[in-house]
Amino acid sequence: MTVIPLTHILILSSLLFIIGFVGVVVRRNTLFMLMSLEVMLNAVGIAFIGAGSVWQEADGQIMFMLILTLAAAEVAVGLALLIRMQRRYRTLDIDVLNQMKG
Amino acid sequence: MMLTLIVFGLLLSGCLAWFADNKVLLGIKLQAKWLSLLAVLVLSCCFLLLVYCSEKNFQQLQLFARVPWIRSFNIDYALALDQLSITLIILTFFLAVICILVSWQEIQKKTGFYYFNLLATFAGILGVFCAVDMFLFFFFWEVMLLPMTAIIAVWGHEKRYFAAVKFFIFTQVSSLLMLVAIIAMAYIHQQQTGDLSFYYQDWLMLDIKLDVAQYLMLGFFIAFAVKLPSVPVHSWLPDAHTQAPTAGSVLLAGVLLKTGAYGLIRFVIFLFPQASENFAPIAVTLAVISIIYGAKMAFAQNDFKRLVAYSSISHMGFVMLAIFSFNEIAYQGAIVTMVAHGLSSAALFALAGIIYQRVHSRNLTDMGGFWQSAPRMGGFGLAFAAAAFGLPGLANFVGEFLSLVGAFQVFPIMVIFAALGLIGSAIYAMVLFQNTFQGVPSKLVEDLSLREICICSSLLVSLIILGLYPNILLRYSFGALL
Amino acid sequence: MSLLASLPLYPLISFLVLITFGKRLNWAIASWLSVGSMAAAALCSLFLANQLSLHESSVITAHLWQWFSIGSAEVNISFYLDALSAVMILVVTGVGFLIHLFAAIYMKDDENFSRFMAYMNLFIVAMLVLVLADNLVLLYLGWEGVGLCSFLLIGFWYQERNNVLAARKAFIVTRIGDTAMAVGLFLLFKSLASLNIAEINQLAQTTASFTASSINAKNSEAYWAALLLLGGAVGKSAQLPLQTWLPDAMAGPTPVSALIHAATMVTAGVYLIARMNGVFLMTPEVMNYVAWLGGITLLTAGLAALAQNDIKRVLAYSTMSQIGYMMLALGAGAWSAGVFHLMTHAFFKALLFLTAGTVILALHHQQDLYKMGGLLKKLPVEATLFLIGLACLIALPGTSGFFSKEAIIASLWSSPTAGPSLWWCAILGALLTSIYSCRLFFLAFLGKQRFPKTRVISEHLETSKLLRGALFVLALLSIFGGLVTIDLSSLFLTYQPGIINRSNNPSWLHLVAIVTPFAGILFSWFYYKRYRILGYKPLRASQNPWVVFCRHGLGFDTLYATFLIKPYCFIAKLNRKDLFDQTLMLLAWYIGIWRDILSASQNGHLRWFAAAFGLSMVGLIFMVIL
Amino acid sequence: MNPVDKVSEITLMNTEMFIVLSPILLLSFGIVLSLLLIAWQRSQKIIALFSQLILVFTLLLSMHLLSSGILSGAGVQITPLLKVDQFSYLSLSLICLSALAVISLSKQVLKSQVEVHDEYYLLILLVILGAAILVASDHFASMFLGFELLSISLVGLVGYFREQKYAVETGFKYLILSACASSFMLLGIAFIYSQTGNLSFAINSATAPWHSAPLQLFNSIGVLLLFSGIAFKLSLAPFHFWAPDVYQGAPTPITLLMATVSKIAMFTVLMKCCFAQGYYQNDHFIDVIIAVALLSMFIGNTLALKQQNIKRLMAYSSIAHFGYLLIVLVISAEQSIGFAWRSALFYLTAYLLANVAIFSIVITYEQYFSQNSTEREVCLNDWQAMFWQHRAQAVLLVFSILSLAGIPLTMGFVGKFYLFNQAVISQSWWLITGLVIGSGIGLAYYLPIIFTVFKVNSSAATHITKDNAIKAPKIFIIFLIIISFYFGVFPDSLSQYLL
Amino acid sequence: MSRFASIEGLFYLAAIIAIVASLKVVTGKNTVHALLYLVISLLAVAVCFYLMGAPFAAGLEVIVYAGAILVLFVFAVMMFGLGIDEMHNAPQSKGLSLWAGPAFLGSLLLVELIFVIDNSELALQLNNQVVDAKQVGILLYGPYLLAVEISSFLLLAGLVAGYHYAKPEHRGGRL
Repeated sequence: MTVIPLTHILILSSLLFIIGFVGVVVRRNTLFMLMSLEVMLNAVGIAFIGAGSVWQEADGQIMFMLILTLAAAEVAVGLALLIRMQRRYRTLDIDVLNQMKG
Repeated sequence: MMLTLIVFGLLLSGCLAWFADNKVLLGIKLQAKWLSLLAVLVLSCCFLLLVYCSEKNFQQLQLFARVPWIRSFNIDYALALDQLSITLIILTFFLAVICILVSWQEIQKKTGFYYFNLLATFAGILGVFCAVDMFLFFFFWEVMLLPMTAIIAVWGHEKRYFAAVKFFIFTQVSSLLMLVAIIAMAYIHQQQTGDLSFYYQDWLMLDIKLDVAQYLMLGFFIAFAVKLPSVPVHSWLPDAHTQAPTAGSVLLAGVLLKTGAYGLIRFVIFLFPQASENFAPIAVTLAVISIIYGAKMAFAQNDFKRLVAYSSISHMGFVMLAIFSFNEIAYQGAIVTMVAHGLSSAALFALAGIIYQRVHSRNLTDMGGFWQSAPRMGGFGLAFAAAAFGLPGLANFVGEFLSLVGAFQVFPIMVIFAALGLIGSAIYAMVLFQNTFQGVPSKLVEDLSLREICICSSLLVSLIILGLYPNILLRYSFGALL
Repeated sequence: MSLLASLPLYPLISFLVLITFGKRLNWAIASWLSVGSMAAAALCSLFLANQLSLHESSVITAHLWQWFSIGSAEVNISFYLDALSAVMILVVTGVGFLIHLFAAIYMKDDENFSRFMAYMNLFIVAMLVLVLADNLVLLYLGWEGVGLCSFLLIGFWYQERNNVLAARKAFIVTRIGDTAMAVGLFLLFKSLASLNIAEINQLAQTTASFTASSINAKNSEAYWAALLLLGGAVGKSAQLPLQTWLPDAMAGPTPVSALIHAATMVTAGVYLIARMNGVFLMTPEVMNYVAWLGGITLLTAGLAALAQNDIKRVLAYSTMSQIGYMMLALGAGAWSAGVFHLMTHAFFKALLFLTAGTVILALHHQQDLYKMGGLLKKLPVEATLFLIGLACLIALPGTSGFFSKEAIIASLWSSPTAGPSLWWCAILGALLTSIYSCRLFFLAFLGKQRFPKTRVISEHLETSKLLRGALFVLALLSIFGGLVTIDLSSLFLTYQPGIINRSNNPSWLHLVAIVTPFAGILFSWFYYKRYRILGYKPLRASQNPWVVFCRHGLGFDTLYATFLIKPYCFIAKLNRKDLFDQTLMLLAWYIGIWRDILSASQNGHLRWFAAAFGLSMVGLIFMVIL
Repeated sequence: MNPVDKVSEITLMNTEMFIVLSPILLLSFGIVLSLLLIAWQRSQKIIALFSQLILVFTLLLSMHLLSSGILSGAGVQITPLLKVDQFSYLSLSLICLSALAVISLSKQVLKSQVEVHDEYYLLILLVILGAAILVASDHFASMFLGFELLSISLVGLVGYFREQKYAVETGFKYLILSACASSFMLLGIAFIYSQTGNLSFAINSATAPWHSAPLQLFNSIGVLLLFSGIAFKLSLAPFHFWAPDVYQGAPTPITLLMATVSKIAMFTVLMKCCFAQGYYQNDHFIDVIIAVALLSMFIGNTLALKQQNIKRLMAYSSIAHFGYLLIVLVISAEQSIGFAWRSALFYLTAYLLANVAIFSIVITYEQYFSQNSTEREVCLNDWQAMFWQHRAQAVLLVFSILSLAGIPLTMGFVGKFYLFNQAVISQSWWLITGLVIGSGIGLAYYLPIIFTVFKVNSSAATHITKDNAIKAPKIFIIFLIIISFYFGVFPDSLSQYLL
Repeated sequence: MSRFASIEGLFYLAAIIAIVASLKVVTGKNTVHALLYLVISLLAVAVCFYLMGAPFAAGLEVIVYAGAILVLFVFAVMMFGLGIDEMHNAPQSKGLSLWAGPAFLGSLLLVELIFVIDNSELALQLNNQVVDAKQVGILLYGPYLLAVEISSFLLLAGLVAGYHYAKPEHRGGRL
């Protein structure tokens, strides 16, 4: 009997999503970018769970689990890349990585 | 079958010329130029035989081959001939010989590939003139561009890449519009009869609503107007002509532009009679602008070939004027002008090539007084300039006269403006001739060699024959238009 | 092949042989060939003329082949000989023969002699086709052909820039007239559905719609057709306003000036109008214009001739003026008189030019009148011949010019399309003619010798009997040509409303006409007296604006240069890069700009890429919301 | 973790489904086996051979299924997640083909690296598996998983040569941006789900949300977000920014993999999704498609102008090509879906062949450079006078470029012809205009490539003479030439399989 | 009603905590602090999940997300000393100017999304029925069986790719 409307959940999700997205755009530290990506994925999870609850289906939660999987895989690769970057460039500043252009 | 063999025979002999160039066979060193000359001569004989031996009446289109090609679109491989196409094909063969002769000395590098391209272009042009399936037509229409572009881009002059790209883009973009119109026609056919069809004869039966027809007609018209070329989409031509090697210019002016006129007659006028009649005032205005503008621009040029290129624009304006006047006299005029211009501009370009070989310049200011050392060249130059300004007795006059007389019945005011082009043509022809051959002799140039005399005199003789006895042409191209 | 058809063939063969073998032929062969062919043609045309007079229908035709057909109308290569064309072929071949003969000797030393003779022959071919054509298209062929030959011959000495320019000018200016004529042809075909000359003249009378007009007479098709044909005639015959090319055309060798720019080609306009009399008769307005055109031209040309320094230019202006007389006659409906004057003019003007040519040659290409003088003693024969020619020009009684000119003047007063004012014009013109002729003679032949004494008169001219012979024959023709009255009146249709009624003419008219030349001579005798005695300097140095104005052909050249040629060249040069091309290339440039902008956006910054992703989302969502 | 486990759930899937699914099962089985193989013996040759073998079998299997007729009609639904129809397996065959090409091209490239490359082939197989799942998916969940499988494996591949200059940069760019894109896509799916309560593609179109106006907007935004994720993968403008950099930085065979496998799979799934969900009835979506298509045509072609780096140029050209291809999504009625599929598949085939050809030539040049220890990228100028030195190779190149430019005699033209047909049927004049103008601009960079190849006087810094050039497999080249020419002139021989 | 009100209140509270914590993550200077904020955010979201009737998801969020993935982060940061960087080397990010553009862009996107969500008249509301672990399990190992299999491959891909990047530069081995 909760009366939380779906719109509010979606707005919450959008809000978190945008925060994450802005983080990706703004932060030059690659680690923070990865974290912001986590925030984004998490926000999407909220939307899925909310929608799943509305429809009284488990699909939303399953999607959330799949997103979780993705997050895990992505973080694994991301951190590995991060380490390589640290070794190679001695910095995590993403703006160093702009040798290709045009 | 025979026709197919001729079209593809050209292509194959091109390949042969390419691969056999500089190879030794039976102790004879094969040369691409000899091979291709031979091929063109043999195939043109074949073609003439084919036409003369067939019992068909070429007043109407006579089908020579029709086999299914792309079934998923109901596209056929269909070739047909009528008098219009026969006329133009003969012109093509004639100019093919000229082109090969013109390139005899000029092309020294990569000869094999050059002659391959030359013959491939001719094969494409031949295909354009006989295809009656519209997809096939478009196919050939594009295919002839490729080797032509290669000729410009590989053997051209200093700004050849720019010119080649410009040439290709202009034609390609406009012909894509035509492709859209072609496809739309096919679907209209499907709507009306239930089958998709790209077959020209089927389309003639269609009853298209005028408002739709107008757009479709425009699609075709733009493609052909670019090829013709008509102001304001002419600007590829001067560049392409200027940069192309001599044979390329001869080919472009002599035959390639005619495909535009051919398309206007065969497709625009015949498929959309009503729509094109409604469109005629605009087309005629464009034609008149082309005539005057081309003449004016030709006068302003310093570059020999550029001047001739602009004169082509002016001349093809007459063709368009005639085509859109919708009467028989004008049509005859259009056909004669097409052939005549094919010969005369080819002649002038050949002359430009001959001069270029001697002075290594196309700039008129570098020329002058050549008559002193090369009177024969001067004589031919005079004759060809005279053809360009429409001296009676040469073929151009008959064409222009008939075009104008015909058009005058319909658009008197426009013709009066078009007649200004006659004055303009006199001006540029005089500038061309006098700057080259008269004045203080700047350099001594070698007079024409035997081969060059052959080229020039064969062109001149055909110009004179057509000028004094145009019936040779009119008799055969007459029925195609009625 | 009939004799008629073969007439142009002789010079054509000669032309082909000469042009093909060119310099390989020596002088003797080349001149024998060309002059011989001309002789053959002349004999042939004499024979034809004779035959014609015996012929009952008074027309001989020769059909060669069908050229092409315009709709139902056929355009044939066929020749048509009637009295008018007979006169013309006689003049063309006869005078042509004599001039060829003269030229063969005159041009002997030129290295391109055979080419010269070839052109001359080609000219004769074209001229014969012109006069013999049975339809207007064939006539046009000849018409353009003579134009081309004229161009070639003016620019024969092509290494001098002035000659080249003169040739170009001649060609283009006449081309303007030709174009008008071509449009006239279109119009005639549209309204009469025929291009055959005889048929047109017939149909013009009978086709109602041709002359009828919804608004007024000035809008009828006949009016415009006649006007356009007149345009062609004006261009070719160097009448106002297209006369400017003729004086410059004197840059060509003197035989050319004699043959083309005096005797034959320039009179083609007159021939055209006479030929198309059926059309012109339908439009009195145009007849009136023709007359006025002739009248004004003869006065302006006379004035210009007064101020010229170059002997050939004087003659050129005089030619213009004399053709003005012919036009006047045609405009007045006096067709025969016009054609008659055409013939006599051909004789005496050819004589004048050729004689002038010998004089010029004798003085080693000195054409300036002020550098001659006193030649009467040095070159007595030439002076006599020149005097004969001038007498004809002035129309002293008894000479051929007298008969023809009197015939013209007499027809003017009561002609419905001319009238007294034009009569006065003609008289004034006659006065001017006699004045400038006298001035010419005085300056060239009388007075002191003004050229270096040391200069030797060229010798080979003196010895050439053939050359003199040609001149003598021409002189004879000039004197007695007037006696061969030809009656062409049967040939021409007359203007219906007013049959020229000479009885209305005041009785003093004839007297005035006869006296005028003498008045002119007297006037000039006294007017130029001090110059004869004191020398030429004051006149030569005259910077009187009027004199300068006249010397420069009454400013027409300047006018055209300012208002036509310069703007055309300016526009052409301005737009050399092709406006349309530049517009289209602007598109390419624009895309290039876009490329640069977009390429800058590919800056390799990951964060920017992410931001761009967001930005695109914003944009697309915005698009959807809207 | 192994497909064999699924036997216990036999109620969920019957034998027919297993048969139908067999190519994908084979692929996944192959991956597991190759893991075992690596554990058994680390040998590059064996693993390469093995993965090729797997791909060949997958290819043959899917071909067999295609010809067996099981797939005809609506296709076979395998659990709610997957639905296999003939188009899926046609795409899969294309994918396998290009993967085979990638692997055979990789061998040379990998040879120059002194390291064992088991994971390379493993990752490629994973990419192919992801693509296979994409083309078979009938559900947002499977689509998402396929998408991610594809991207994560590709992230591993794009920076594969870790020591190379651009490796980390490329990897990061691809990782972060594709994660971003997938987040957006997921958000879109969440929106769609929250509104329809259905994650399957199949939808009752009568009650589709775009029939009620208030819901339409929200749904459209959901679809738009979903589309943006896919568009990112297809590198459609304005989501194209990553493409040139990643193309440039990735090892060339991987670039080819991205240009072909990933895009073909993504486009297939996009079409499946669009047609199943009936997005062509949604005006908002169509507007977006048209806008994106036009932008891609323009931006892709414009950016490619004057581009010297071949790989970047190919990236830009692929942007434009997928812009053209979007035309097939704009259909007017359900009846034309079949034709749309045919058009798309033909076009993709043409695109695939051209890309394989061009990249294989790029690789031969790269190999040449690395042999001469001048590590650098292939530029347009390096191809000067190629025609006069390596004729077959140059002919192939010219053919491929012409095919991309859509000139007759090549498959690209027929593909373009299909697209024009499609556009005319749906009467989308804007797209036609874009296509025409785009082709026009395209010529301005395609033609210079050809001219460079034909340039007579080579003034390039590198003169690759005949003897020291690497021998590109000549049979391969000639085969490609013949194939592309044959299909270009007789498209029927290909399109009859596309029915 | 009050109970519902409190649940509702709890939800909004948790939401606000999540938002604030996320903001701190994004704006944080210290890497470890930011990570901890991220944990807080995830925990708050887990509360939301629970309140939305998805206890299983809430558990997963805590265990897997906060527990496993975040620990991976912390591990990497600590192990490889990745945290130093931001504090020392990147002072520029303090500047407002750097934030202004992206923040504006983000707010624009947000406004649009909220506008769309608001205007869509989604009359849907959550209900209190809990979708429990059993339901999830049945679905997961029923229709979504293949998804599970595929996600295993996804993890494998992540593993291989991660391994490849992270493994030390190593030469040798048989080709």
